[in-house]
Amino acid sequence: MVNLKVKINDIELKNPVLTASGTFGYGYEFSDFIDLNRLGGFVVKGTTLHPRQGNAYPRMAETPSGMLNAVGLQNKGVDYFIEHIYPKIKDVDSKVFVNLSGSTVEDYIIGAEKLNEVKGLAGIELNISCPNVKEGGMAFGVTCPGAEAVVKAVREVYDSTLMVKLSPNVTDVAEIARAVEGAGADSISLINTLLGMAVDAEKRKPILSTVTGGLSGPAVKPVALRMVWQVANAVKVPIVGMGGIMNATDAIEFLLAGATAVQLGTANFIDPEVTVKVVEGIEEYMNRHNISDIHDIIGGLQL
Amino acid sequence: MVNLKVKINDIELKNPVLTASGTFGYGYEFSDFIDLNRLGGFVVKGTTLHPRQGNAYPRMAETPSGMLNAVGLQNKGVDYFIEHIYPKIKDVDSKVFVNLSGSTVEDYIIGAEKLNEVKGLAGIELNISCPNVKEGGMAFGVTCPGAEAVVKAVREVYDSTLMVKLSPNVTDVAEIARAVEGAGADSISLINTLLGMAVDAEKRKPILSTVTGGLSGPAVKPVALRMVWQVANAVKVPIVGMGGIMNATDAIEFLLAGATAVQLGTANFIDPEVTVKVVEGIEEYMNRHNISDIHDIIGGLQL
Amino acid sequence: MNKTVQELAIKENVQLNEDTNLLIFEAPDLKEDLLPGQFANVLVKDSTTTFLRRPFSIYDFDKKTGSFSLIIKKVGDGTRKLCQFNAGEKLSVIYPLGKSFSLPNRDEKVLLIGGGSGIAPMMIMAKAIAHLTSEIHILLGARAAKDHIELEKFEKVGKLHLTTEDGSLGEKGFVIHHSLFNDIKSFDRIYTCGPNPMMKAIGDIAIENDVPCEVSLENMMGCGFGVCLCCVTDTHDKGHQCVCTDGPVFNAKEVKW
Amino acid sequence: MNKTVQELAIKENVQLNEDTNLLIFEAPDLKEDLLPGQFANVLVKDSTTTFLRRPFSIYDFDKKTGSFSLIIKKVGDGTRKLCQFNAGEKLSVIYPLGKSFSLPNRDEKVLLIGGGSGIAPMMIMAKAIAHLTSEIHILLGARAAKDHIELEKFEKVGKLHLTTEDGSLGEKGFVIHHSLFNDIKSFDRIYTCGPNPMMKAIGDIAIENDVPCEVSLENMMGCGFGVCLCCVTDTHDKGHQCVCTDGPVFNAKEVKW
Ligand SMILES: Cc1cc2nc3c(=O)[nH]c(=O)nc-3n(C[C@H](O)[C@H](O)[C@H](O)COP(=O)(O)OP(=O)(O)OC[C@H]3O[C@@H](n4cnc5c(N)ncnc54)[C@H](O)[C@@H]3O)c2cc1C
Ligand SMILES: Cc1cc2nc3c(=O)[nH]c(=O)nc-3n(C[C@H](O)[C@H](O)[C@H](O)COP(=O)(O)OP(=O)(O)OC[C@H]3O[C@@H](n4cnc5c(N)ncnc54)[C@H](O)[C@@H]3O)c2cc1C
Ligand SMILES: Cc1cc2nc3c(=O)[nH]c(=O)nc-3n(C[C@H](O)[C@H](O)[C@H](O)COP(=O)(O)O)c2cc1C
Ligand SMILES: Cc1cc2nc3c(=O)[nH]c(=O)nc-3n(C[C@H](O)[C@H](O)[C@H](O)COP(=O)(O)O)c2cc1C
Ligand code: FES
Ligand code: FES
Repeated sequence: MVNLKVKINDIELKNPVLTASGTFGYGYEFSDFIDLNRLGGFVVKGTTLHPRQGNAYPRMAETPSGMLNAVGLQNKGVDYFIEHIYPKIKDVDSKVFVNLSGSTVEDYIIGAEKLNEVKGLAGIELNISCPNVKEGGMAFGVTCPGAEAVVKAVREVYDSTLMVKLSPNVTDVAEIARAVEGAGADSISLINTLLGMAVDAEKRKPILSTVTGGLSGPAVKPVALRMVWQVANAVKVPIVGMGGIMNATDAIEFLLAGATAVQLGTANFIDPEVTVKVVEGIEEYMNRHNISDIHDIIGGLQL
Repeated sequence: MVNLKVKINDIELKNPVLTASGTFGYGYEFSDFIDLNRLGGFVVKGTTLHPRQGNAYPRMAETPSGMLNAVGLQNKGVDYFIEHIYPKIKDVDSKVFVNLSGSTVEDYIIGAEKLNEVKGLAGIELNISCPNVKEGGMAFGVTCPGAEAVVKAVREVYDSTLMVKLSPNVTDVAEIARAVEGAGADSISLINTLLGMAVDAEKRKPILSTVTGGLSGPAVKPVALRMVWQVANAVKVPIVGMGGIMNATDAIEFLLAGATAVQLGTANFIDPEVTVKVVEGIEEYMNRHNISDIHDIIGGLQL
Repeated sequence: MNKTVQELAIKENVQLNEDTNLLIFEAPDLKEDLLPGQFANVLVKDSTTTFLRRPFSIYDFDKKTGSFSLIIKKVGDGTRKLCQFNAGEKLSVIYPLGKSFSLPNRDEKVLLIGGGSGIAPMMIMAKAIAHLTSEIHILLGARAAKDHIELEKFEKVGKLHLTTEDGSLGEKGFVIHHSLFNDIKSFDRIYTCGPNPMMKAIGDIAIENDVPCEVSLENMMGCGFGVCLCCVTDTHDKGHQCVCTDGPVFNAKEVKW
Repeated sequence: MNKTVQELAIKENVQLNEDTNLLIFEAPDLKEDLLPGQFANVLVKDSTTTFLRRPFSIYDFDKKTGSFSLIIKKVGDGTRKLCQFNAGEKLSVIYPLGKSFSLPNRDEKVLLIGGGSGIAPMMIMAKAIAHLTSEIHILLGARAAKDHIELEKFEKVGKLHLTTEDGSLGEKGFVIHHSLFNDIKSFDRIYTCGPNPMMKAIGDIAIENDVPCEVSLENMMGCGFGVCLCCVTDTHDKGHQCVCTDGPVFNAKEVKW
């Protein structure tokens, strides 16, 4: 038996496979497909203080080995989540993180205060990197002072694990990571989507209602791996890597590059059973390579 | 007959299809495959003041719908180019641009001075965005003062068309574009490669000798389109767009987003005849849509 | 029936006309009814250009033989590729997805309108309501005679009416120009699937004439099972609704076109 | 012969053993000789994982029938996919690429050494030099007997010597352990293709014994025709050289392994 357990702050995950926010709903949507208890954890849909309708349709465009989305954080707000959604998932034997987003620092603080009262929640993934909302979102995540300010403020009111999700749309992701770590983040997750665009040449129009949107899927994997590697070399807190992971091999690449755990996003759309397959695939890899502890893979890249 | 002619500064291209530096050698390597006179122009391999050996093998990794390269500007230096290579291509009925790179501003200046003496050269594409060299290269291209300094210095010594090639590895590409325009660029080309990384999970090693490298190919197209669009909205000089263009439809997307011309890079590796096919495909598109002048496509995105 | 993702073998791939194929899948596990309006989300194997799955309405199913079928119109790379697979090859399919049309009351007079590939759900619908009413009218629209497919099968499940834009078969014009619309109030319910402009036009007429009308939308989908929130349609009372899980069937009154 | 990119039909796809196929292409335009050491760069159609072309040495060709063949060993997604195509299907092929082995002088005693898929260029080489010398020795190495392929054909073009790592056929060990190496000075020239460690070992022995030796490298390639500069090998006198255009054949003395 191999050890797949990893820790993010003091939260122990039974394995390093989580799901990425906005691609896994609230988990129960997958219960026809997989046993949710098999997951290391899951990060629910981006949640804001107040309900949001999100952007107009079309919100999606397919791109080579990837997709653009411009959902724009459609959600029913943090209160609704706590009251109506969380009760349905709290008994799953896995760790639940809430992806929290806001337009102002104040929004983030109030949201975090409310989530701080939720028993059993593993933590917050602070989304300072959403490219699909006009105000806030990514704006916080692309400068050190912006990122620092919001993380500090939330840290003051939030007691459990605070994971901060970084934007890849920056010149120097390591610098932002250091700022965020300094501000009190327990963990750093990355990458959110790359800002992209798609055009319909026949109609001579942008495909997305918002013109630009967030790129995800295998296309971004090389960029994501590079950023995970850079951040792993820059900070001490555990890193949760994502961006284009489609199978166990991809997941292992992120672990080798320095991620303590990974998240699967877009892959869930193509194969809703992929998360469990990745858990099994990591186990198979470890057996084949005679590795008994997942920690021997994490950051194990040989230069 | 449709009009495909476009102008970059006072250089007239017979059509908007150029080739991207580092993917088309010096042109003559393609003479078995295509008639070089059919191209709007071509940009030769990145050239530096002194000869460079480039990075160690392996310099390439395949990624989903793309590739990473870490060539590191292997070339024989600007003098060799002028003396031995340029004579072989100067009579092609197409426009030749030299992609000029340097480690210091001084290098760029001397290189540009030498190229200023070359008769018939259409212009320089100033590469301030190469991710594959330790010193200089991308370092200049990711800050406004850095970009401004090198463009200003070269502008002072170079009289023909000065195209400046931007890095996509920045938080705000429009800001850099404005700085570069302000410093005297006649045209802006983008994108260079996105910094990425590939890992061999079985060997637990990076695939590239340099660990990280530059991502190109269809995978980057959404990011490239977005940046072309942002820059087109930020500056007045003509833009040359590239990143993942594989066919005429892709090229038209870039033109619609605001590019006056496009460059084809990685596509040449997969189909060495692709450039001519794209010229023909654009013509076919214009006929089908009853567009007689390419300028009716450029920037013609309907919002 | 729970949704599953399965590798299903193609039992038959029948070319119906130039640009449309019928794909019959072997589904040995099929024990329950598939509902009219439900769809399957199919992975386009070996495609270098199609990354996400492609959704198609259930056209027909057979619990006895364990099979169901889709009608696939070639409109792009994904659909073109799907129409090339041979019998015996396996494709990954997620199904059944989405909600059903609501059923009519006993002996109501029902009008099913299909346009383009939107004819697909009308077959399973006609069969699903056969035990409730015998007054099933099916109106199918197409550009020309050659675009009308599966007519013999439709004739067996309802009273068939046709339009073509060029008048080469049935009445000339769009479906809403069909003479059935002269007495549209005589229908108790309308169900429709097809291009948005068609459905909107039908919905508007239905609302005006107070005939309950359901439309089945074909928005672009990222997942097909309610988690990506990409497929939304805007509605009057409930804001953005997911076409894949809240629909694809909506009351025409709800939809903000 | 000028290089071209062409859609060539597969004439035959023969499975040689568990993991190796022989792909024969129809090349009606083939009017000139393909040279030993040259290769073709093949696009892997319909692969979702293989983006770039894949290079393979010319194994054999026939100007009369207008055809040439490649030996493809399945080592990853691209080669696995290539081995699945059926006769009649067309693949995009760029050829001929790269430089040839240099030819021996008349009546010289020549040793051709192939390991793994590196046996491919030894067939075309043996045939190309048949008119120059009858002293052609071919030494092929593999893991086990079942990995040795095309032996009957090789027997016809030279004196065949074999090794296997497990001793199941020929001498036991790697090719450099073969008894031919006891009297390696008796050879005038050595030509080899195979895994780098094998070629390096052979090159070292050749240099030590003053036997001219050429190696054919199999570096990863981006383009195959000299423009991406990804395939370089480091050399003693000339620095980085492109394996695709300066090679794939190099003098063993030049290569910095
Ligand atoms: C619930 C539902 C039921 C459908 N039923 C049928 C049916 O029975 N028969 C049939 O032929 N078609 C049906 N469609 C439409 C079908 O899904 C699209 O024609 C198909 O996805 C196009 O794929 P493509 O790769 O060939 O085209 P593409 O080249 O990708 O695009 C062509 C057009 O198809 C549409 N499209 C592209 N991707 C999607 C997507 N993921 N989801 C929805 N639409 C998309 C876009 O409007 C696009 O302009 C249905 C769609 C939905 C949502
Ligand atoms: C000049 C030359 C001649 C060759 N001749 C033959 C031959 O006759 N028969 C034969 O079976 N093989 C030959 N090879 C090797 C063959 O090209 C690789 O095995 C093939 O590219 C692997 O592709 P893949 O997708 O199956 O493997 P992948 O999964 O991509 O990788 C498996 C391994 O193959 C190698 N490889 C991957 N991509 C390339 C590439 N673009 N170029 C070179 N190597 C690569 C890498 O070392 C990698 O570790 C030759 C290579 C070269 C450069
Ligand atoms: C449809 C969609 C919606 C998303 N919504 C959110 C979100 O609400 N909050 C967030 O932090 N990230 C969101 N993301 C980003 C993903 O969580 C993830 O960072 C990104 O998709 C990269 O991973 P992947 O390539 O595995 O999908 C969304 C991504 C997609 C595709
Ligand atoms: C192998 C390789 C070498 C390159 N060398 C250079 C270079 O020397 N100078 C430069 O400005 N860009 C260089 N580039 C970047 C391309 O010119 C281009 O900006 C990039 O590849 C994106 O376009 P594409 O997706 O069409 O390839 C290189 C790209 C590749 C793939
Ligand atoms: S398609 Fe993903 S939510 Fe409907
Ligand atoms: S493979 Fe491109 S230069 Fe050799």
